[in-house]
Amino acid sequence: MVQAQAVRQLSYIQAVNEAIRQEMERDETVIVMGEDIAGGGDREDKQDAWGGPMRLTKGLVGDFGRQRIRDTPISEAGFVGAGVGAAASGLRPVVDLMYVSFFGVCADQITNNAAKIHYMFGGKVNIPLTIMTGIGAGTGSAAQHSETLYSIFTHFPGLKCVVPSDPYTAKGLMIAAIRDNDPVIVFNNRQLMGIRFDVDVPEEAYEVEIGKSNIAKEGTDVTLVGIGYTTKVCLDAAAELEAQGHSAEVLDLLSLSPMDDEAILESVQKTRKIVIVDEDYPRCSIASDISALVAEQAFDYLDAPPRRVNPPHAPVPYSRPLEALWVPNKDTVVEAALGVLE
Amino acid sequence: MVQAQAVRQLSYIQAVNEAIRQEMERDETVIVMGEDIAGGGDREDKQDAWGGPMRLTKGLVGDFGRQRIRDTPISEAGFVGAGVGAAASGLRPVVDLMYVSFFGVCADQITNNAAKIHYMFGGKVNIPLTIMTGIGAGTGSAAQHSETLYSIFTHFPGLKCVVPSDPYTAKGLMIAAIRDNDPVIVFNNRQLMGIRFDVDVPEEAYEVEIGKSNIAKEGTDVTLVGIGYTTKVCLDAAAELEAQGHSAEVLDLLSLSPMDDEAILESVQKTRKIVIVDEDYPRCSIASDISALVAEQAFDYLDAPPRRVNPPHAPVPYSRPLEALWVPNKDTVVEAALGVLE
Amino acid sequence: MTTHSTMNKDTLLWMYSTMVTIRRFEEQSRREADAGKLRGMHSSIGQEAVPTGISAHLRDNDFVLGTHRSHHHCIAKGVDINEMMAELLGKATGTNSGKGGTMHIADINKGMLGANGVVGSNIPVATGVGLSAKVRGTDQVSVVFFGDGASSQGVLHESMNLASIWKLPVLFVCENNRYAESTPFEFTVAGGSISNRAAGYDIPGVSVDGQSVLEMFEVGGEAVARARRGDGPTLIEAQTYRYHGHFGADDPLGYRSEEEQEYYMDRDCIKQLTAHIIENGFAGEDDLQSLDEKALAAIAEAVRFADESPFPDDADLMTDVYNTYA
Amino acid sequence: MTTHSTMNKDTLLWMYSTMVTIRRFEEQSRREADAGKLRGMHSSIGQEAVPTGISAHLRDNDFVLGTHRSHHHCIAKGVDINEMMAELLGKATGTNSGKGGTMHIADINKGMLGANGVVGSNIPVATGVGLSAKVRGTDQVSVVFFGDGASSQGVLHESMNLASIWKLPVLFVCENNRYAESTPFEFTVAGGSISNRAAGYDIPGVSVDGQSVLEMFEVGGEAVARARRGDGPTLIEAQTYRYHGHFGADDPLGYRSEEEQEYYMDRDCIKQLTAHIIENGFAGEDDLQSLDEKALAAIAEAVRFADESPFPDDADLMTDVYNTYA
Ligand SMILES: Cc1ncc(C[n+]2csc(CCOP(=O)(O)OP(=O)(O)O)c2C)c(N)n1
Ligand SMILES: Cc1ncc(C[n+]2csc(CCOP(=O)(O)OP(=O)(O)O)c2C)c(N)n1
Ligand SMILES: [Mg+2]
Ligand SMILES: [Mg+2]
Repeated sequence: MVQAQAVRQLSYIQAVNEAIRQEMERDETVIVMGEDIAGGGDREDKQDAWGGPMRLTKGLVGDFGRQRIRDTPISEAGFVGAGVGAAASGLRPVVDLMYVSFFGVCADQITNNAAKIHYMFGGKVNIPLTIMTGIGAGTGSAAQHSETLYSIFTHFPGLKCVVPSDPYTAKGLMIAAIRDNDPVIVFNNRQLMGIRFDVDVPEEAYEVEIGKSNIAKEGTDVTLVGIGYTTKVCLDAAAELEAQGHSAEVLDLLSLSPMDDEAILESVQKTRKIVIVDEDYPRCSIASDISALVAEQAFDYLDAPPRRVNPPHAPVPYSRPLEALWVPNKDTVVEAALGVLE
Repeated sequence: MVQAQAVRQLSYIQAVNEAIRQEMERDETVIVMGEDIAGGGDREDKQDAWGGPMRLTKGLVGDFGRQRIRDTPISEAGFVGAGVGAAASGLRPVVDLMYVSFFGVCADQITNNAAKIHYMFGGKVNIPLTIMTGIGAGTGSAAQHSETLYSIFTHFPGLKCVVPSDPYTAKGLMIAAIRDNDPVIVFNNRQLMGIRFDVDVPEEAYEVEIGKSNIAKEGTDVTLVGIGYTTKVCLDAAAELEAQGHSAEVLDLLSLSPMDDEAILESVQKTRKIVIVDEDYPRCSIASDISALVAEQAFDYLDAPPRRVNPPHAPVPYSRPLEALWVPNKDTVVEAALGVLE
Repeated sequence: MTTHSTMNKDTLLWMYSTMVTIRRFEEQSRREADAGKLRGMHSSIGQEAVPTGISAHLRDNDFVLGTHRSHHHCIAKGVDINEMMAELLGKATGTNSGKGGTMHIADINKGMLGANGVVGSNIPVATGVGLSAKVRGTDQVSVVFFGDGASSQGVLHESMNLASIWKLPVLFVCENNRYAESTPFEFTVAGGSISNRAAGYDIPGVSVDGQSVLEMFEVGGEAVARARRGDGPTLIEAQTYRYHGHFGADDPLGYRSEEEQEYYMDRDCIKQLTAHIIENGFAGEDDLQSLDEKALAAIAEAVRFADESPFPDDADLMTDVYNTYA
Repeated sequence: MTTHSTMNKDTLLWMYSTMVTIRRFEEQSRREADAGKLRGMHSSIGQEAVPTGISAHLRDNDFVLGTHRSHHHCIAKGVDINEMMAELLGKATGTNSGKGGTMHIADINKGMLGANGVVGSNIPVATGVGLSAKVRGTDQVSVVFFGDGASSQGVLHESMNLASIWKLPVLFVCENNRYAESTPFEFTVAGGSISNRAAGYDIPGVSVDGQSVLEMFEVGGEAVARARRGDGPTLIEAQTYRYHGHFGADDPLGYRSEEEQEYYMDRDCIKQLTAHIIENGFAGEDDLQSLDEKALAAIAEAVRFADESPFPDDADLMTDVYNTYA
């Protein structure tokens, strides 16, 4: 039984919803676009029938109306591109890309326009665009609805990429993203939406700084780097390691681009061992990137090779037992940690 | 003055062209699709007006006709998707994606269909599709026509990614790609198309095995990993290092997915030092991936931290002096190598 | 699968059986989902007539490509329901060896080239299948189903253009079930008609009552014949309706009215075909009753087959990523 | 820039000057390229009338979005040619501080929201600019130019649909110069008409002689007024011609005939406007001559400015990636 300690406990979904609502109240240039973010089309008696596929935008249409809460056709290139144009000309759009796997129909707008305009135009135009998107396996949705893919967006200069790990960071990073003058992608893991967190979410608007990680648990023997859902996996693994007499530090990455290199290096200089737990595909991943960073910049501190825990180099399988093998879990993390600790 | 030693010297462009021609002769299910790969539309007297923007397909329409050499509308999602469908149903299509930066309009077809169908369908359908695409900066084409991006395709399980470094490997990898029963992306660096290589290109069809790298130059003191154009940069750097008394081994990666981990590890176990030279953006790059591989699997052999040489985390600038700073060159590689050698 | 391309008793009973099998399969799948044996699925109940009327004209080596909502496409194309049910349950004996699941069912031997979870994504693939038939010189036909929502994906337009200029044997079949998730199609489709868009690409665009399998049969027959003749693609907009929620959990009354539901359910495709068969004396109620029972028995057998089948081995996680590895 | 929205002498002379300036600018750019000072560019010679006729109706705070071939869009919208030439030469004083170059020229103060090197890519961006005007409650207008080749990008269709259902103040202006690289447009555009596609999206589609700046002016005026009134988008297909090769190096006679070239060059937009001005007595040959000389002098000054400007500092490589760094 979980004993609630938090003064103001919200679900991940409520936290995101509150962030958007507060920014829309504060700044009338904030609008939201996406498929079924309200629902019901223009039928007066059927408004807000959906509220977003993950209910992240539930209730907003009632308060802000159809001018600012815009249900779109299933035209991601069209409306993400529209988000870029709106951002370049006076609005601060939030665009919902339901699942990150759908990036493929609108990648041009994200990578060639959102990411590059500020640079290509010599810094004279800003793209204050927020894209929020659902990531993560574990829900039986198979290969095309379970990817994580934050690594490929981190690859592109000009984009900022953040991955909240709980309701507190979900609210604070969403607000920071909306206020940021650069394009920011917020990756929301769907498994986190079903978990009850005992964390306090302040009612007033606040920002979690983009570019900063957070030590979710202090420790001395090994650094576990978690990202979004895997931060929870790391915390569970740390508890188990603790029981086995090992003190694990859990670094919650939060921001992939820019990345908090200093915090990672600092933690590793203390613990001298690192396990990076990443739900994205292994090749050219953020896990590889962090491993390379540590290998290059903390080489002399390392007592063991840096270790990556990723899913295998395979698409996400549908069948439940196979999918369970695919996603990194507490046991695989404990095993990897024990591997570097021995 | 270059003294030609090669018995049969072809340009990079001629080598690719010959590969396609020979495969089309051998196998009538091979077709080619892309924009202006022939040119001239259906005007009888204007056939082959273009031959591809890089002239890779010049002359083919005359020999194989418009049924098999298909100029497409500018609809990359449409015709890359058509390549997937054709591959699933009895053809062996070669699709030309002119510049890799245009991936963003057709990424869905590549990452959700080409990459995943074989797995999602339980291995019962093959996608023998070849995509060839132009990469690389250095031509004054600015941010949207100069990217490399092989890292993000390497990220996706189900895709194979190869990067030729000269006319010999260009022909052999292209043939191997066309014959492969999996989707293969061939990344052709545009700077390589303007260089004269003193390598022998056999007239008969041959394959360069996908998944294998090549030691382009043996050495003992440091391993330089090159990819496509940067293999040339590494060879130039190795010559300069040699002059300074350092023996550099140059490993020409050739295949990013699958990657020849063994060869990399073997070379590093010998030289105990590694510099990876990659023209893709630095974050979550193939350079990071190789660095992480080496850090994890050859940790005890390393005498110095693995070192990555990438462009900076910035889009490709237009202005000539800035672009020259952006692309890795001999001097930056020599400097990095001296850094790990000291 | 035998082709049923003339409208006789055989064809009518094949269509009846097919539609009933689809409906019973979907009802059972829903029960399996409710029991937690699969985690959601998009039900095709209400839309049975659309693929049935078209697939009557198709051969095993013609191709069908589907959507996230494709159980009816698969069954109409002759995919084995035992293997389909096993796939829904993630079993090794499934059509896709358990790796694909409800949104990706495929059986190339039956010409079912796959459901696809990305809206619109199969449209260009189908165009390529048509291209393949043309280049290989066969008279195979490629049929792609997609929803009203999918009509807003640019790739539909790219593909209609491509199929038109290359005269490919492709049927673009829009199942306009009036909603994309909770959004009514008039809210997102400018002009309110999908078939009207065909004119801009110089191909025939037909709107047809998708609740009438007889009309679907007729329109499908013409389009398939046109494609086989080498005269190029057709866009068909079938006016249909999904009876259940989008995915299962949602209550459609949140975004649509009871009257609207009743209107469509009154014109239910199975009901209409039943009346036609009985009234015209093609068969009696008993005959249909026995077809119903056969369908139910087949579904029960499919569940038994699926339940008794094993899950994939752990090692299967890493097979089928590629044909060949390094 | 002053708006020239009634057709009087001022407007005619502004259009004349603008078109001549574009042509001289492009001729000079070509010389700069031949001298190796830039590495290629897409010349807009022949297409001057299209943006000129439309931009006459635009204010500084209206927006234009262009393509890889956009020098004429920029000049017609009032972008400073000194800064443009400096940008072509990669200088720090360029419109984009040297970072963008020929395919990305932008000047937000003049409402030029950028050329774009990816075919079709600016179309949805322009739709978003129209959305922004609407949500902010201004009467600004958004104009996007694209080629005949770009009409095959799905995003055009997505954007026409979106602009139609949301009634956005957007002009979709297709410069049909009859070729995409070496491919004649009839070879890839099913039905042979781009403006015909508008009907499927319930928006007006107009085909206009793009060699006649007077016709462009008229059609542009109607579409701009319609957008400002809040009545939604228009698709304009301007029939035009590029005189030079696609990029510079290519010889257009490889894919088109001399007769065809002559046909269009005979109907040259500057020639036609000159005749109109003289015949109707709006100005004399001397007046036009002096405008020509002014244009040439301005171009010479632009080259001088660009040549004397410095390249960016090395440190500029890493600025402007973001507004804020961690
Ligand atoms: C590219 C893409 N965008 C969004 C989705 C999420 N999605 C799945 S089904 C659906 C609605 C589809 O509507 P429609 O095409 O009418 O098909 P229907 O569900 O009515 O059969 C949406 C938005 C998706 N799968 N792919
Ligand atoms: C998405 C994309 N595909 C291909 C290209 C390469 N490309 C550049 S210009 C061009 C032709 C464009 O033709 P059109 O739209 O008619 O414009 P025009 O050059 O005639 O002005 C092509 C294929 C590109 N830049 N972007
Ligand atoms: Mg629908
Ligand atoms: Mg053109």
